[in-house]
Amino acid sequence: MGIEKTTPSGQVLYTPAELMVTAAAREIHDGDVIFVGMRLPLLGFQLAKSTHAPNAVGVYELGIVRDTAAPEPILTMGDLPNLYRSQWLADTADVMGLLQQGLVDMSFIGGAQVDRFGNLNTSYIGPSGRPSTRLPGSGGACDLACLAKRHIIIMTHEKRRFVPKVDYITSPGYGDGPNWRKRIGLPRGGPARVITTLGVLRFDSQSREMVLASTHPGVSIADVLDSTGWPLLVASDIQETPVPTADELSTLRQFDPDGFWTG
Amino acid sequence: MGIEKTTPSGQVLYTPAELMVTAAAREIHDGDVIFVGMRLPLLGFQLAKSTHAPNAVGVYELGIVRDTAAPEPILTMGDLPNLYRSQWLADTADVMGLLQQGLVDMSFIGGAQVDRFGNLNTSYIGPSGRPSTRLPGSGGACDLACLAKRHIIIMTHEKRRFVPKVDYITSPGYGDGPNWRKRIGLPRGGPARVITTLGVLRFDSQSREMVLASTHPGVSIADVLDSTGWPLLVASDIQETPVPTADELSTLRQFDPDGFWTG
Amino acid sequence: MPDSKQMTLTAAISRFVPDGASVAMGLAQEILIPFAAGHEIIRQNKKGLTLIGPISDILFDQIIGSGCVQKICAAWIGNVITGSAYNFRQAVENGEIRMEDHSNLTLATGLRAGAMGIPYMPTRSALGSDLFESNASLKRIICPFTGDTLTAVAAITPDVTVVHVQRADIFGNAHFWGNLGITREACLASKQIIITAEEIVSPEVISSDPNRVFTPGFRVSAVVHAPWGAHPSPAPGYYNRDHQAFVDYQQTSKTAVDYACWRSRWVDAVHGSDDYVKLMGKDRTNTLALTKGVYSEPVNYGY
Amino acid sequence: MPDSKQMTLTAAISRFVPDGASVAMGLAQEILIPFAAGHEIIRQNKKGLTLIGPISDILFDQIIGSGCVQKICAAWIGNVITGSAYNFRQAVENGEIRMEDHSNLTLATGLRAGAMGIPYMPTRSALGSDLFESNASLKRIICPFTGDTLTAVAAITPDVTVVHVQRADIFGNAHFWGNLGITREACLASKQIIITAEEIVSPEVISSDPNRVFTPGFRVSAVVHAPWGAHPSPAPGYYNRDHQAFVDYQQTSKTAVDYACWRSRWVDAVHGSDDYVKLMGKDRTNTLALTKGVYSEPVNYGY
Repeated sequence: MGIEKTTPSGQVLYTPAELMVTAAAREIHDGDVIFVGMRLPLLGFQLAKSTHAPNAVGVYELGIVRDTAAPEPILTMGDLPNLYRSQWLADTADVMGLLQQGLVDMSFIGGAQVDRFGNLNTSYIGPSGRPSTRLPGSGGACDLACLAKRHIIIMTHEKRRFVPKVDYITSPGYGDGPNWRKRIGLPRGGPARVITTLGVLRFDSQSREMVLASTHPGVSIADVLDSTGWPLLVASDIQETPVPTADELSTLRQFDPDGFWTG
Repeated sequence: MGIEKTTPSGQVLYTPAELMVTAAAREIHDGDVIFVGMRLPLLGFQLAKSTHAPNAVGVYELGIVRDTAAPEPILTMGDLPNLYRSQWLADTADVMGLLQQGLVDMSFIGGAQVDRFGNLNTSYIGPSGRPSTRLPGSGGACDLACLAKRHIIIMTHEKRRFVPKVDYITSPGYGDGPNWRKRIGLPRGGPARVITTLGVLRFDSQSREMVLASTHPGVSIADVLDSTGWPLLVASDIQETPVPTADELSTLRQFDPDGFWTG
Repeated sequence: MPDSKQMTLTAAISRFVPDGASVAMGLAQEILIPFAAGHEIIRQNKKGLTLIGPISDILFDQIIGSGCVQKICAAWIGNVITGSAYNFRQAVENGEIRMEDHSNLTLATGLRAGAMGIPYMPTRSALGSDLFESNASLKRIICPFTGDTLTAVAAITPDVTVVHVQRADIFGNAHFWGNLGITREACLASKQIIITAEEIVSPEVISSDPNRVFTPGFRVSAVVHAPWGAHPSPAPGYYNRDHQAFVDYQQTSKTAVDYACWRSRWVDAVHGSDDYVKLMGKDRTNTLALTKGVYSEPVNYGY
Repeated sequence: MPDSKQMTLTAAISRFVPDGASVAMGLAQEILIPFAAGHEIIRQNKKGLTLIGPISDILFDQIIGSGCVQKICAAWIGNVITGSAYNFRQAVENGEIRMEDHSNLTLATGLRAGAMGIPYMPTRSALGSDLFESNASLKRIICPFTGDTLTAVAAITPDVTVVHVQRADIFGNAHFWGNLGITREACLASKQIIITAEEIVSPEVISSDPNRVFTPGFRVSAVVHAPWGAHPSPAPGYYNRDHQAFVDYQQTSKTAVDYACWRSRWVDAVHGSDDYVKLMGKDRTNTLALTKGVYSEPVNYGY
């Protein structure tokens, strides 16, 4: 099982991470206000800004708003090129205020465990009082999952990560299904997509359950089902994930020339 | 009735306002953090900084902290010399945070009406729904009266202003007497002095009622009682208010050379 | 490249300050009060406005005098160096405008709640005061952790905030220096933002110092070039406070006739900043000019 | 003239970070992390500390690894470009440290409440999450105005906040530029403040730009000259992020032996910034130097 990423002669066309970043970037619409998270989303925003979404605005939790791509490759959002000629350098509470008000169209978050309703765990495997594994924690992910108009989850697709029920909800998805977010007081939002190493999933508008929408080239539906810890729903119109264009790839590689994130 | 302010030959020694500002300045201890209000307090802080309290720190509600006197006379706290080389230019909420935390040793406020427990009205004469007179309102006065460790009231002493019960409490004093501040939830503070055109009053530590502590030169106790709308308590050790020294007067006049506030 | 947001003051007020709007102004208290924008509101004869601001230092009195206002949400309304403001007093005493009485801290708290996107924020101020009597957006609550009594202040979210600043680019990016008051909170809490500026500068000037930007440019609706647009209040870096104008206003606003005369001269006869500067006269502008300067030490934002 | 607050890093940590203190650090998230101060905490073998910060980017892991910590109040603890941090993981998994799990917004909200002097502040975040399970300073409440369910976050008031900045004077006045994170809130909320600075400058440099001051100098307890004091995190205006150092740390902190080796070389063997710079080596400092500069456009604070 694997993503087809080489030509018959063995030349690399794109890496799995490049496919994922490209899929994420395409979710950004021109003019969107995007809350940009750590790691792959940094690249997704740079890519979208430089291709189809030149008027997107990037908001970073450490207190940065940018309306241009950073002038040099960055590995973290605090790298100095990401501060250079930014639109605004401010308090975390200020940019979180934009988010909490409902001014952020979309955000990206990663996760260690996800369940069928898109609830994410990046805190504890096992009970929080005496966990078998302690993960780094929320960072801004809980806030983004609670308060953005929609959010996109980016994850490695493995059975131990795609579980029927997460051990700890760090970042709420749709909870236990329909109306849960409203019932517990969340003002808006919810996960819109899960972009994984195997495919792209969306959420059923009624049941709020995860649905496989596309598989990456070379990945079968059975591969995905085998890597998911519950009987995964499959869309009747399931497609193949569109591959990155040459233009997208060359742009992306300018932002990660050493392949730190996408190698 | 009046304050003795001329020599037998008619030369002005000091004005009533100069006596009041000097009395106010002397309440500032070296090293105090003072929340400086509009008008006379502006001068009181400048005077104290330049005489006995060189390490006092001034906090201004519009978002200024100064540890030096302004280099030129100022009429309002937003005059540009008051911003020049200040210690901090910030948000109102930031400096109000210092106040609310309990880091402000003293503040000064003015008033149109005061009652025997030091409650101040600067909002409405008559019912607030249909007042006979609308006054400017609280500004920061309510906050200073609620949240400074102690505050000092500066007022014209007239019977219509010193009333048994104020029509509207803009800035709480001791309410209806002992324990009232604690009962309604105020974390600290209360009025320490009332500096008027006729004398200086303090508050009894038990009953919290206003007590005449000193009369200005040339003012009799009877003058003060006649100008107060309730039977005013008089301290057994009542004194004469100390007059400004020549040094205080010459310093003060540098800060108000045209006598705008003190003429 | 985004579209320019620069427009005339007339267009900005016409488009973003509809009748009935809630308008936050004068947020840095005594500095950079947007008088030019306020006068345009008067000229356009807006109706039913709610004015929001900490202390208005005669601007609110001027707008009230022209019958544009139905409600005031403020801590202090008057003339800082002279005291009461007559149009305001009369309008309240005659029951023509409604009051929502704040202190500076309760107003800052309400706008900060709006800026943070939460429906209220607590404060320890106002307890024991009668502000609760003339302001329904204050309620007594109990702290869920300490059991302390607190004042809850409902979030304030203005329809539009008008800010006068020193310099802006045509895309809505701007620098503000001096005491901030509640400028940042009001802009963040507001649906629309109008910036009037002493100077319009290139985007590179603003982006050379993103820490001096007070609100993100993408949320700004209009940028207006308005030199002397804060007069008679002071503009750090540009001109001092014109104390005499505040003293004069007190004298020329005591009656309806006095006010009409003031308005006719200083508002109705003015069409644009050239008119206004001519009306001020060279002597006055020279007197207000800065004579002692200190420039900020530069900082490097390189990589 | 007030007294100088300048002292050695050893004196500042010894005097203002007692055993058992709650210490806020790394508040601007990925920039200006006070590594030099953190390493001095390790050298002084402090015990029972509570560390407060949004994301700690290996600093907390280093201090935990030396057994100084009993509790963590944070949103994310790890190595931003590599993931998990081993000392932290093991300490939690072994029950050696207690957690108070925040999100970035709940932490910012708690510190902002502390800065404002109120016992809590509400947020719309965290509802539906299990943060409530591992953080007793979060409670569900109902808005007294709207009836909405909200999260109340108890105020956080650190015993001491440690901030690394670009430049400070000896009296505690300092300039900070770059993204602020929750630096301002933590300083305002804190009982003591320790500033470590790339440069000690004359008071006139700082007072030339009071808007760039992030907390009032009168509340600062200690000022320390600590060039390269944020390395390997970036210092705007001074040096870039040393990515390799973060990657290397991940490799050299996987086991207790690895960590001891790292600590011996980078902490115990270092006495002062001269040692540290020598240890870094010329090649590394040259690589991190800024090559492209942009200086802030000056502003005039005259009158």
